[in-house]
Amino acid sequence: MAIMDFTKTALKNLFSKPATTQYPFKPKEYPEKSRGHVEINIDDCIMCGICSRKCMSGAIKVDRNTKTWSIERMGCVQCQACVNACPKKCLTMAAGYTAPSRELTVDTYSQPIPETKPGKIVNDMSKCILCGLCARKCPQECITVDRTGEKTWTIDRDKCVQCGACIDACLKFKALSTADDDGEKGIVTLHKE
Amino acid sequence: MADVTKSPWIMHYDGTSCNGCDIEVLACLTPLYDVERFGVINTGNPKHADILLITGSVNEQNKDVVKQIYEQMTEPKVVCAIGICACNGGVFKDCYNILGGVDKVIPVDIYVPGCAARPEAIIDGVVQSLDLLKEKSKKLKEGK
Amino acid sequence: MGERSIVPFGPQHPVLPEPIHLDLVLEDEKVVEAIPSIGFVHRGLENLADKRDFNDYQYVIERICGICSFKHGMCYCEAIERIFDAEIPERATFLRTIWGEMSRIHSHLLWLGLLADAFGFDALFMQCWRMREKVLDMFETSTGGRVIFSVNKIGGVLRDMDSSMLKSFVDIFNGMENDLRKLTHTFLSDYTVESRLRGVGILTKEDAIRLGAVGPMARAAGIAIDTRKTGYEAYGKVDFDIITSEECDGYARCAVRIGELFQSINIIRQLVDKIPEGPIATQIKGNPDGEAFVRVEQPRGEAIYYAKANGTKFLERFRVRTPTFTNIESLIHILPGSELADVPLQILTIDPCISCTER
Amino acid sequence: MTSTLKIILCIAAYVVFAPIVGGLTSGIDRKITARMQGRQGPPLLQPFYDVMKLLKKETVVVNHVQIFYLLTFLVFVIFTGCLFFGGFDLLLVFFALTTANLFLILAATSSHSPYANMGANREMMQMLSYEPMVLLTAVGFYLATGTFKVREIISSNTTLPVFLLPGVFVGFVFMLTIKLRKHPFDLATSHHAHQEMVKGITTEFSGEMFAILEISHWYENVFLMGVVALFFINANWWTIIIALIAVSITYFILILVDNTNARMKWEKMFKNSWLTTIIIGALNIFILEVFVKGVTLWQM
Amino acid sequence: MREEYTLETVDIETLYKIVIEKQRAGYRLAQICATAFEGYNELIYSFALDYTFENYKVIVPIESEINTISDLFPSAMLFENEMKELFGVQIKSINPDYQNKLYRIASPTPFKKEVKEAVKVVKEGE
Amino acid sequence: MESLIIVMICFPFLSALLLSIFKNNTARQIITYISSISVIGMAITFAVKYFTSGSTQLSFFTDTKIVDYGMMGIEAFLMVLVTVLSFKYKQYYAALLSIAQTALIFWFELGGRAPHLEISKMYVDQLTVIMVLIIAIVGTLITVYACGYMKDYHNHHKEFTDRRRYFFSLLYVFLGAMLGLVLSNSLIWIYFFWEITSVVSFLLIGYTRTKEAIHNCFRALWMNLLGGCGFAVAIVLAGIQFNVTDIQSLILCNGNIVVIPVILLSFAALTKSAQLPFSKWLLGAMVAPTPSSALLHSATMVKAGVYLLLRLSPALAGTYAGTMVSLIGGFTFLVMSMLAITVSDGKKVLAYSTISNLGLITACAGIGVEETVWAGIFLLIFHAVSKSLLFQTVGAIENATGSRDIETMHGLVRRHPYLAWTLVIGIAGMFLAPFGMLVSKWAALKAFIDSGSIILILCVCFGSATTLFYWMKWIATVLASKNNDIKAKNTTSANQWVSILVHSALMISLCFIFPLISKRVIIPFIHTVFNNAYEVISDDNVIIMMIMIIAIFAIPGIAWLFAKHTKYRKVDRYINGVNAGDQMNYIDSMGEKKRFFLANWYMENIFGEKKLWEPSVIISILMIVAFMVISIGGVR
Ligand code: SF4
Ligand code: SF4
Ligand code: SF4
Ligand code: SF4
Ligand code: SF4
Ligand code: SF4
Ligand code: SF4
Ligand code: SF4
Repeated sequence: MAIMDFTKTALKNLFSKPATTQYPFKPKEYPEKSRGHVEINIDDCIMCGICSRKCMSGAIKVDRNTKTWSIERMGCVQCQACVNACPKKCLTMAAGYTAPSRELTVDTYSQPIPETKPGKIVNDMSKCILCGLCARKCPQECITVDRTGEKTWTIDRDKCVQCGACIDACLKFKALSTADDDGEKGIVTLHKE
Repeated sequence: MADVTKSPWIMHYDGTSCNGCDIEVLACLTPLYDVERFGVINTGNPKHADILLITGSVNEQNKDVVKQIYEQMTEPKVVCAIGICACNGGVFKDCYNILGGVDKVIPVDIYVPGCAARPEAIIDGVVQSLDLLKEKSKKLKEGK
Repeated sequence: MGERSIVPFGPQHPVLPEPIHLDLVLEDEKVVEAIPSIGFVHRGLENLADKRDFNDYQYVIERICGICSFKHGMCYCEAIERIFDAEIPERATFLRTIWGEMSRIHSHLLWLGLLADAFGFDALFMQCWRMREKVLDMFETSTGGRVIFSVNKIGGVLRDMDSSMLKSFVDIFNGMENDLRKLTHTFLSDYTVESRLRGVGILTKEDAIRLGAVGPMARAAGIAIDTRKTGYEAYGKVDFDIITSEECDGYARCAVRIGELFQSINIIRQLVDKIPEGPIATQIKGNPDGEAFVRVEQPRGEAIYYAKANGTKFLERFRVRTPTFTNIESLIHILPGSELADVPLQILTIDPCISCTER
Repeated sequence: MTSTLKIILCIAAYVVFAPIVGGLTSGIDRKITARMQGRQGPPLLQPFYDVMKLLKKETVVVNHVQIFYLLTFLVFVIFTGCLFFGGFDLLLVFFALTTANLFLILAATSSHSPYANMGANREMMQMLSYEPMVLLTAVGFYLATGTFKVREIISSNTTLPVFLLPGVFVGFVFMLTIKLRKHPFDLATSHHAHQEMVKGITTEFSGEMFAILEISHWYENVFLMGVVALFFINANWWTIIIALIAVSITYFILILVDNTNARMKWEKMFKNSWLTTIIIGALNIFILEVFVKGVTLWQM
Repeated sequence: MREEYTLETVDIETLYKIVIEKQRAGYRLAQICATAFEGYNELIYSFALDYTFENYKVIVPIESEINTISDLFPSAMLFENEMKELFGVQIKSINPDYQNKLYRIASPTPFKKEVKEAVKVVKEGE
Repeated sequence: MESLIIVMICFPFLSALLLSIFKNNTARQIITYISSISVIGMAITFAVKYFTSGSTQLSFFTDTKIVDYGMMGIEAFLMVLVTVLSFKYKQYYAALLSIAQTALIFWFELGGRAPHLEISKMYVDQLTVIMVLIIAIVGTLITVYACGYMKDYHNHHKEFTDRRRYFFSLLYVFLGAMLGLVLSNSLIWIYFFWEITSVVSFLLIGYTRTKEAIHNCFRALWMNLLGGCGFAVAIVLAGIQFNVTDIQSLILCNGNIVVIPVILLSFAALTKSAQLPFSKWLLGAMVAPTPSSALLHSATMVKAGVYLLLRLSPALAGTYAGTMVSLIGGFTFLVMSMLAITVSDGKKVLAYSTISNLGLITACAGIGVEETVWAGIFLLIFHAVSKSLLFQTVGAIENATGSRDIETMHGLVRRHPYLAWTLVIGIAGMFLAPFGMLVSKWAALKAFIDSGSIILILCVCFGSATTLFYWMKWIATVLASKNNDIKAKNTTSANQWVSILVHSALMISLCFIFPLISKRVIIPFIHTVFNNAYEVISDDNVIIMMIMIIAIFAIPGIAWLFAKHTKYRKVDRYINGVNAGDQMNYIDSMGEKKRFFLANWYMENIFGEKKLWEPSVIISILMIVAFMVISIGGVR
């Protein structure tokens, strides 16, 4: 048992510099991986909307028609899920938080609306070996590859967002590529000879 | 001469927060951030407080609590929603027992984002509230 | 002797870090009866399992609570991995364990601070939280977040810590140990502090079992139970003893947690020594099907997770039984007979986490 | 007539300067406290900012009687201080303080609010704890200097009272932790938040009313420091300097105590303070009576 | 390394016996949880002693009422109140019974099966 | 003068006779009013005559053979009455005590052992006048109050038989006896009246004839009779050994010589004033209807004990007897004020406080120097008025609200504002600076310091603190203001109000005129007794007190005006945000509306009767025994 056991510490504190930071008079320095806010390199974004779907708190809105990508700053929980999911890696998590404000801040980024219509993914079945890599990489899960049975490669045109992940996945075989959108809809199945 | 901005007393209510923001609010009082530098005192009593810091969203059971303590605060008063939950419900906004952000129940003046809101952000929020307090107290005087 | 006071206590109360309400019946200031009410934090997030892909649900789960955020995320992943019957890389288990123990340190420091605050020792509170900031800084360097880390994923972890970072952490902890010792000495031997803790809120061993107490609450009642001993993640590979106390009171609960503080630092040192190289995550494909229980030791005690999947992306049921949930019964038991001044203290000695209790 | 003038001057000085001194002391207190906790702390003039703000804020009440009791409290506190600095009877001063305190308690209980009421109950408990020692302090001064009159105590030619009354002094300082609302005995209201009582006795006061309360505490604190000074003053002019130093040291010790102790429970407070009163205070007086005054044991 | 545990399906009468047995043997109640299915709830009672962890599953039709075990295991109180309020499991004489006001949610919870179905219909309709 | 005294003593007995004859309520009331006015009138005339007569001491009745025999007859009757009742209720020891003392006195007087001295049987000085005024004014006002009260009482308590005739005549018998007691000088006369008061008190406590009442009244009887025995022995010893039969001569003897009779008389006084270890009877006496509690058990009869002690105080000063009395008094003061904290029954608090204050007076008398006697007399005056006021108010409150428990008085100020404020005046009179009680306490403390009695100083310091506590909590409870309480109908009858209001007025005016009383009455008294004038409170203190008194009425008044005109927003009280929104209730754990309740502190664990009673009784018995042994042994 001790009486006023804390005295030493208290006196030491009294006569040494306080631990207090000088924020906001001096800016805060963040560690490099600090998760502060989401940044977008809007030029690379293909408006696939994956980030929007991954976002647990529904902070991201992607409008493919107007080519706008917007984030509700007061709704983003900095989970980084969108960043991890973005097929184009155009999202990054940067240090530093969004400034508090009197309104619910929404940041909107947009791209010029291109004249050309977006293309569609086509498969040169002669090159395809039905490895299934594209299917696995497809964030939309719109590709199915039947390797053992019918030997088909199927794509659901309605679900595909032309993110190009499958093309990247198939770089080795170069079976996939884009073509002009001719309005083809629904499930399209291609057979391997 | 000194006015409201020199001595903003805060009060903190923890709604349905996950503790994250809640603890960051407390952390503001501790040596590293020490908001008492700005004259902030954490009163815990609505009748003494100028700024209400709410963390977490509102649900069925605490909405009355939030309303009551808001009403018991004296003018001029400012409400800061601390953290995403308080701003709009965050990841929980689809839960069956979440009504949404604090602004569903009482008027929110300052939104402080972050999950969890960083102490720096909370300090910024408080600093912003000061301007608002000044505005409000001016209005109050004119209103009188 | 006339009628007794009936006083509402909470949910908005400065001494309560979290909203809980008690109807207190007082005689002078002695509590005769205490009826708790919860639900001020109830969100219903277990039900979100119905609406969120099981992979993304992790982000919801780690927001059950901002104190053991990491542990919640980890356990969730563990549960799903168990349904998949998937092994995760060893390095990932080590990383998870290190972060887990860091969580415990920050949680216990936080608790010590709040405890000091509850018995009105502000300077001590400040000192504890000042110390805790160091742990938070380490978290931010390694995970990018101070409170919510988002580093778990089903199959492993998202971020790695390189050896220089680990070493620097160990150095920081080594430096902290001495300060901690001084700090905790005040908790354990200052006259006024002791007078507030000793003999207050006695929970005997029998009661602890009957009431289903877990964690430090049970250990302070002399029950040597620590779920870490089941050896999940990398706990099987480290060496530690269960810290118990036979005194059964608030002081014992404080002492046990202080012991665990040093124990955790020790465990981290061992882990850093032994951590193997390798990948930090494995791929897990498909949708889960089946059910699984997982138990882990959180700072507040044993947490039980139950996941039931039905082969779709959405879980059929996800259930979290947090330590506080089961410790509340012990709280109700120890409150009557104590003083009003002890009430916040009693509530704190179970280290309640209401947000995880009510989910 | 000059003496009357002097009294009036002293009283006027107290009424005017006490809040300034009290506020400054409180500012210094907060600064030192912050530094002991490793924080930077508020500006020195923070207490004044606080009161200014409170005066500008809206005031809400539970019912209007509160106000009336509180104002009465303020007047009686000032009155107490005036009696003291006017050099009147020490016992009367303490009685006046008790009366003032009653009004504070009434101000709290009249709202019939749980926390204010519990705070008031604790305040009564505190009074029960410190009252014997406070009365004994007056008794001690009487024994040491042969008078209850403050005026005569400071002009007495005996040794400094503190040399005759070391125990009483220690006992009084002990009670000051209660009166100045310092740990470990700040049960009824605390300067620091986070108490089970919320803000205890002050819970239901807001705005101007809270400012008034704060100001009355400043008055009270200055008065109490005056009593501390009384222990170090006699007819020699230089004892005033000693008294000032002694008051500063005492206050610093109180701050240190405030920062190195947990808040104790009422029962402990009660028992400790009564024990202190009996062991230190009464023993001191006993020794004084027996050895200095030569009263025989039998006459006890 | 993963912990071993048991999970058995039993009927409700056996469960009561097990509860008494466990209580005598010094087990603690680890948890109770419910999962809602169409027309019935699946309850799991878990008991633990040292490092053994035993779970018993019972199927309880929505309309049937079961007994509380809060007399034997006081900590069952919260679990049972919760199940009662959120899942609509009918439990007799819980001590104390919060009468569906533990969480005080405004609308019936989506856990309750009738509600769950409705939600699903809405989801499909979207 | 002489005839005035005779009329004054006999008049109440006459009223008693009349009251016992008329059964009709109205008649009773009229008789009561007339008697009251007459007695007060006579007392005031008496006082005026006394002060205008210029002399300070007056003696009367030197030869009173026939009266003496008459008294003996009545004594015998009382003995028979007690014996019969004792046998009826099988409480034989009471009969034994009664027979023993009466026999002793008869043996002494009829056996020719009494010295035949030409002494004045009656004697008047300032103290007598004060006592007469108290008894006449306070006492008869209580009987007026009783008219209204007893009606309500029997309306509320149908279970008790209505014996109001009996009740009122006993009250007047008592008043007569009390007047006789304070006017008498002869020990035998005092003893005679003393016995009447004991028996009347016994009969009044047993008024309701419930089991509890019977039990308590016999306890009161035997304790008082025990004191009576002491009295009788003292008379016999004084007469035989020292040839002294009156009190004035006793005082004039050197205190150390007559210590045995004095100590025995003190012993009797201690029992009558319910000092430890004899306090239990007074607590039990609270079962009696409130007027009798007010009259007998607080304002007057118990004062007989301290009156006797004050009279004896010159003989007590510096003797073992004095030390014993002052220690017992101080101890009783402390213990009883502690016990008063632990009870919530309003009447019981008053009872404890009565004993406690009597203790203080006893202590003052025991020290027996100028200042303490001054303080003692003032305590006596203030206590009589404010306690009587308190008892009556509590009685009225009980009849109005159905309970006299303090805990039911929350917010009384809104329900029964006038009763609440009179209660507050009474309480303030008991402990608050600058009201009289406190001033006297202050003087007592000063006196104790001067006499170097550290134990008493400590008793006062600690006792003041505890006294503060129980009064303060009561005031705070009564003045708590609950927003939704509405003013209730006034059910207190006019005659009750008359008494209560006169008492309040008396209380307040006493605070203003007490310096006058001190200068004109008490100081001269002390001067004659001690041959030494003494200024107890200095002039500038008196000025401050007056300022304070004015302040205590004026400041709240001004503040109230201010408060009334503020336009502050009203909000609900702070209860952690769970207000139910209706200014009173909160939402409890079960989600229902519930009313919060705020009880006061009782601290049974520290000050409880269970803890303190037995040890303090044992200590006090030991003290008494020890001092008796020492003093008896010391003389031999
Ligand atoms: S970081 Fe998380 S919350 Fe924020 S936008 Fe991305 S996915 Fe949504
Ligand atoms: S995921 Fe990437 S590419 Fe797709 S919309 Fe989002 S930011 Fe653009
Ligand atoms: S994935 Fe995209 S590009 Fe490939 S086929 Fe599907 S829609 Fe076309
Ligand atoms: S090159 Fe591409 S398309 Fe061709 S076979 Fe290989 S994988 Fe298939
Ligand atoms: S498209 Fe490419 S990636 Fe897809 S299955 Fe064929 S080969 Fe594999
Ligand atoms: S099919 Fe390819 S482009 Fe389409 S979503 Fe999947 S990965 Fe992206
Ligand atoms: S915003 Fe994030 S950290 Fe804050 S309360 Fe909500 S979930 Fe927790
Ligand atoms: S106790 Fe629960 S809510 Fe609290 S920190 Fe731990 S898991 Fe989170």
